[in-house]
Amino acid sequence: MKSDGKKMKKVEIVIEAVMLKEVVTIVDEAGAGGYTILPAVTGRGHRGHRSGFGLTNVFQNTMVFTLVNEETALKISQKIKHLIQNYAGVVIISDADVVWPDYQKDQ
Amino acid sequence: MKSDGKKMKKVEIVIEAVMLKEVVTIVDEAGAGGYTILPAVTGRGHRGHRSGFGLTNVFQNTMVFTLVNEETALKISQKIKHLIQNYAGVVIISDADVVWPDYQKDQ
Amino acid sequence: MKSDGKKMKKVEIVIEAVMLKEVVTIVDEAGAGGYTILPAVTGRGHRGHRSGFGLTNVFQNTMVFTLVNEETALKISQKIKHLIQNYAGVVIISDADVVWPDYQKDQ
Amino acid sequence: MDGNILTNLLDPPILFFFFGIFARLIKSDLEIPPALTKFFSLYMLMAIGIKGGSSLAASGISREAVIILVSAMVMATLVPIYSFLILRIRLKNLYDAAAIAATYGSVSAITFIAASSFINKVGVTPGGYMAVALVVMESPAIVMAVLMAGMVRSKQALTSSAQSPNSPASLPMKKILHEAFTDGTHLMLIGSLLIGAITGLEGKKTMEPFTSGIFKGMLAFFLLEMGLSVASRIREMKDVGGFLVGFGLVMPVINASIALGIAHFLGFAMGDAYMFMILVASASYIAVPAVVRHAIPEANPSLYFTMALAVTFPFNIIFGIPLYYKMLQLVWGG
Amino acid sequence: MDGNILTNLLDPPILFFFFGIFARLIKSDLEIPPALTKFFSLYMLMAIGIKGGSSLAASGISREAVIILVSAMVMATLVPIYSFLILRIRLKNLYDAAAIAATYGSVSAITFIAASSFINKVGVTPGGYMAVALVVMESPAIVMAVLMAGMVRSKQALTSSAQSPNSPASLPMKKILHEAFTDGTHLMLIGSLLIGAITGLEGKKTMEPFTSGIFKGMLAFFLLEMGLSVASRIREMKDVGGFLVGFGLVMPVINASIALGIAHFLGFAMGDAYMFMILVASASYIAVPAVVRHAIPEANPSLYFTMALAVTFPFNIIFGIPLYYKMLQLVWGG
Amino acid sequence: MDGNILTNLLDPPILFFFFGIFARLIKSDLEIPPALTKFFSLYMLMAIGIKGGSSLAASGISREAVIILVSAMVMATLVPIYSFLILRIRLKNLYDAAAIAATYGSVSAITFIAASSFINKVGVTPGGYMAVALVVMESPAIVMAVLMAGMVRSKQALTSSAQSPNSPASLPMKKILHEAFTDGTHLMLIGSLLIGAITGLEGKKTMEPFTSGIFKGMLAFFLLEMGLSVASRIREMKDVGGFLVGFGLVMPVINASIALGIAHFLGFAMGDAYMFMILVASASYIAVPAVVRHAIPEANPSLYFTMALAVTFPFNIIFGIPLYYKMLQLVWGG
Ligand SMILES: Nc1ncnc2c1ncn2[C@@H]1O[C@H](COP(=O)(O)O)[C@@H](O)[C@H]1O
Ligand SMILES: Nc1ncnc2c1ncn2[C@@H]1O[C@H](COP(=O)(O)O)[C@@H](O)[C@H]1O
Ligand SMILES: Nc1ncnc2c1ncn2[C@@H]1O[C@H](COP(=O)(O)O)[C@@H](O)[C@H]1O
Ligand code: NA
Ligand code: NA
Ligand code: NA
Repeated sequence: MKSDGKKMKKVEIVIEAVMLKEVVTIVDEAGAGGYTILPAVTGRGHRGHRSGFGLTNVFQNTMVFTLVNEETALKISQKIKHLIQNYAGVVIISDADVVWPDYQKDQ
Repeated sequence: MKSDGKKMKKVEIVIEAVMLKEVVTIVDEAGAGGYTILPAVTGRGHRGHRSGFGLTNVFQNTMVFTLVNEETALKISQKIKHLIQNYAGVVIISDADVVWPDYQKDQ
Repeated sequence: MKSDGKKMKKVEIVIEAVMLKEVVTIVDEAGAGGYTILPAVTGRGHRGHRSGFGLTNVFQNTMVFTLVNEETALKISQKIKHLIQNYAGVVIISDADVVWPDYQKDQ
Repeated sequence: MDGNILTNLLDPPILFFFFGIFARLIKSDLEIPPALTKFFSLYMLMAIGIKGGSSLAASGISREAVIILVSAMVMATLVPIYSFLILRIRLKNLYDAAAIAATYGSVSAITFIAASSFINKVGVTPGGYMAVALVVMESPAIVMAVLMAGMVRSKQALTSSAQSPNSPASLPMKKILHEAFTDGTHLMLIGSLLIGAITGLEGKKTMEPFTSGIFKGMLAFFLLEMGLSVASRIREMKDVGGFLVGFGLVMPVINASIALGIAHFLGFAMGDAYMFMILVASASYIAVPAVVRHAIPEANPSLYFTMALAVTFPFNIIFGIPLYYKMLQLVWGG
Repeated sequence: MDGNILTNLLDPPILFFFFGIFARLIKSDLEIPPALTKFFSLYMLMAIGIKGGSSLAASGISREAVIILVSAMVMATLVPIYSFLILRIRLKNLYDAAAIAATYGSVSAITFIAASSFINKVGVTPGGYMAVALVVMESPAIVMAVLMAGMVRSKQALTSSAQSPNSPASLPMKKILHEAFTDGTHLMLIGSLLIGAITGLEGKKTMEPFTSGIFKGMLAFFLLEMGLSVASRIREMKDVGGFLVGFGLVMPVINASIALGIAHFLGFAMGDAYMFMILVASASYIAVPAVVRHAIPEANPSLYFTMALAVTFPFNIIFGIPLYYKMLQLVWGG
Repeated sequence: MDGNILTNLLDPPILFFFFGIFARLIKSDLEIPPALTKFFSLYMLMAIGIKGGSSLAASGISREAVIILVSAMVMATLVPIYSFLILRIRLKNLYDAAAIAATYGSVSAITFIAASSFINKVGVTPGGYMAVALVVMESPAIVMAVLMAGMVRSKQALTSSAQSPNSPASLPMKKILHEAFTDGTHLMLIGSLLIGAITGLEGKKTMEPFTSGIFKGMLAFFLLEMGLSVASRIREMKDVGGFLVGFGLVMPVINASIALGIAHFLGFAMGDAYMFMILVASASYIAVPAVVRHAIPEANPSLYFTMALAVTFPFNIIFGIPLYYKMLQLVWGG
């Protein structure tokens, strides 16, 4: 594609809401330039139905995605993989052309 | 990519909120291992503006995605295609590397 | 893939909430057949933390995606690129197989 | 106080309705978060239910009440039938006709509230069982509409030589009845009515600062949202078209007149007759569309929802409420 | 009025709890937006806090109150220990045992509210410091459970020859204490108590139309949501299994009995003794699960949350509240 | 009661503000769902509007009121001008100077509420038209700021030899005026004022359990959220820097002093003079940032929003409210 897009990886993480802080820390420490959070998602996986309700956030999911280079994607996905041994979650990695504002590309 | 990601399909479904149950049933019956729901999205398509508001959910959209193998993706998209002849919606299929916790991969 | 999916581009736009109207106008004017809005997302980028809170939407993000052909994707991403010189945001372009209902394909 | 048009309109909640319309028309970004609208509507139903239920407990179900409730169910069955017959004269899509018929056969709780407030100001008190009438009028209209849509569907299957492979599987009636009955708003009203009836006057007193004290304020917020929604729907009005807008304005008056005739013939008390007219004249934009969208997918919700919300509801609030009272006075010779 | 089972049950908010259960069981789509549930729960805590704090300011902290608060903390420490010992008899996953122990050592604010309303109707008034007891009983239970889970973890590390690479890093106790103390709901109660204590009777009066007037209505909505949640959890009941359901039904009675013994031995006033029983008998489904999910990730939240919410809470509301009163009367010879 | 600093601070809602700050500083996860914050803020505006409007209907617009309203508009125009001139001494980004000038020229409804409550306790009653002053002071400040930003923009276009291709198209003034006027919160206040004025004392009475009864409780929740937000913004304080923090602390006092001079010169009544000082001294963190973000995209919202919310608002609540009263007493010789 002839866009000025930069080829990057989009790492999407579904994680239980109580672990959001930890996920953000992992993303930050891996050196990602940013992230976007979709605060309240629900779902089902091998741990059964997780539908966030108002009484507790123990059964609520959150989604985070970050646009990073391949190496960082790998670093993040490995750390999250460790985390989701004990907490509900999944990591999805895909290709993305990212268009940044000018100053961003200069960096 | 040298991640331990498993090559899968991400099937995203935008559907009017009243049909969420039916979509989940289709996904479940196709044998998907799980799904994630983004409860309230709004939008525009050929049926005009659909902005969910509080009085009724008749004009509200929901989004569901499920990570499945190619065959299951095909099965789901065909069933949803049938559904969206009469209800607002669209199906988006893309490639995704999915990182599961260990026990999941053993299955 | 042997689906009846049509090869399209998925253009995802994260933008500060106050500029949602402008983004929708750009998408519409570029000739997109529709779009979907995820109303309230939060995040961090080079402009720092943007966590939407109730007092003001000045620090809230919104996400919009539209399924379009490559040419339209380019048109949209260039206009949004201009917009995000002054407003918080980012554009993500990826490949997508889109399954429409029958009448849509006839068009 | 005499029941002229201003008696009703100069109430803060009603004025917030107009304010909402105005705000949206001038493209203000004013909006009520959907979660709150949900809360306000559940609150309204709780308040009507507890009030109605407790006064029901006080009065018991009289023979009079039974006659009214039966009449209510009969009208909720008849209105969809003759509405459908009228609508099919001009509408090509008969599914739309069936869906619209359902909304007009059913009722609007907010119109009921506004009319109760009006009739109380005028000094007439309807019986507590009118809240029960509100409940029993919802489902029959849906059932009738679904039956009619089913007839349309089988006829079309016969005439079209090649059966369309994409025709929606029609939902079994059992599932539709289940949905109509378990619809959240419908159930909230039934539950609150029962709880009001069980706990009686003491229950009502316990709940009063919540269900009565702050009622007007909550109603003001809800009507503000309704005003915003009505104005949002105004751009759909061109899809609705002249015939249907006309239907949405004339039908309530016809329905109210028929209801008035029945009420007079059966000798209802004046307050009951008024509320009966209101119920028959109002159209549903909350519970019915939610069920009908499922049950009659071939119908366009922009038509039936917009007509009930943006045409008939404002008409009833502004003109219907005082008009039906004038009609009642004429007949009752008040 | 005498404190029989109906005294408690025939209150509109409690009936809305049952209505919520019913609605979910018949698969109604009735639901309360999460944002509102959050509001209702913060509201409840504000109301308890301001009421408790202001009556504390009026009475001061007496020697009696100190004895009760110390007893409360002791029980919040002991209950997790003996609960863990009982649970390990049958549970293979000892982390589950620790997590369940934490919820039963801690308390339920809504059970506290329902019991306060019951005991006031019966004509007995507990002291304002009981709201402080509600506060101080939360953290000790969490600390005990985390200590026990830590012991299980080190033992397993020893026995398993090859250390699992995926074992979660156990959180440092300091971080857990921080989380327990700064948990939003916990803090809201503490903050409101303090504000109630600082502003005293005048503060209470200022806030009264909000914190008392509309209280029953807000409680009704909250209990409606709780009913819906309880019924949603019923399908998890088969995972919970007979032993744990039994634990959830019997343990409250054992806990209440022990609390009764202590209260009698130490000579508590009757109202205080009752609320002490209630606190010890209740289990936490809001604050504790949120902290324990973090601190003991190896435990399955479906077990501990479901037991506290869907077994013990309804048991206490329906049977516990009048039962503990009967027990109290037997001992007090009332 | 004498108007010392504690008169104001020992009110439960104000204490919830401090509690919110504390909760966020110790990193509690306590939070108010955004949908509710939206509700609380619309509620506040409805309550001020109806109260102000109905007392306006009772008193009519006197010659005195007109003088005050004109003074209010003049000050809302002048404050941005001299604020800009002061700010440009040290700020390199003149767009930031313009945006900050707009927030200080405009007003804060919550400061207005807190000050009304204080002045009523002290026994002085301002006129109902002060709520109108609150309305008319919002837009002039925005207009001035946009004009100044436009001047900066044209100057920069001239000086920079190569025009940047990415310079934002400046919005036409008509669009900005539309946005300023139709801003949801602004319009809610205007609408409520009008509805209050139309329905008068009867309307006010109808709405009172909602708009007055539960007012303090709703305010407590809103101030709790404001406390949380203020503390969230404290980490941005280093971006704001010493000069701007100083501006945010000193400017309100200067503005209040000038307002006091004008009020004295024009012979305002004492209560009106006080509220005039408050309006001029307060800065907007809700309506103005929403419009200015659009209209002056080159300015950094972290600066102007943080200063108005996290510096000037707390200063006014803690020190300003009693201080301006002392200043008033000095001049009035009370
Ligand atoms: N196959 C899948 N497709 C989409 N989302 C999934 C899938 N599996 C799991 N999830 C999401 O990840 C969450 C946690 O999964 P689990 O830990 O397997 O229970 C679920 O609640 C879903 O939101
Ligand atoms: N081209 C598109 N891009 C993104 N979302 C779309 C598109 N077309 C439709 N949608 C979404 O699908 C919903 C239903 O579409 P439709 O049935 O075409 O009205 C819309 O309300 C949008 O949320
Ligand atoms: N690397 C990234 N990955 C994901 N989202 C991002 C990234 N960078 C920026 N964003 C999103 O875009 C918004 C605006 O970014 P910015 O203009 O860089 O502050 C942020 O608040 C995030 O929601
Ligand atoms: Na009707
Ligand atoms: Na306990
Ligand atoms: Na000002």
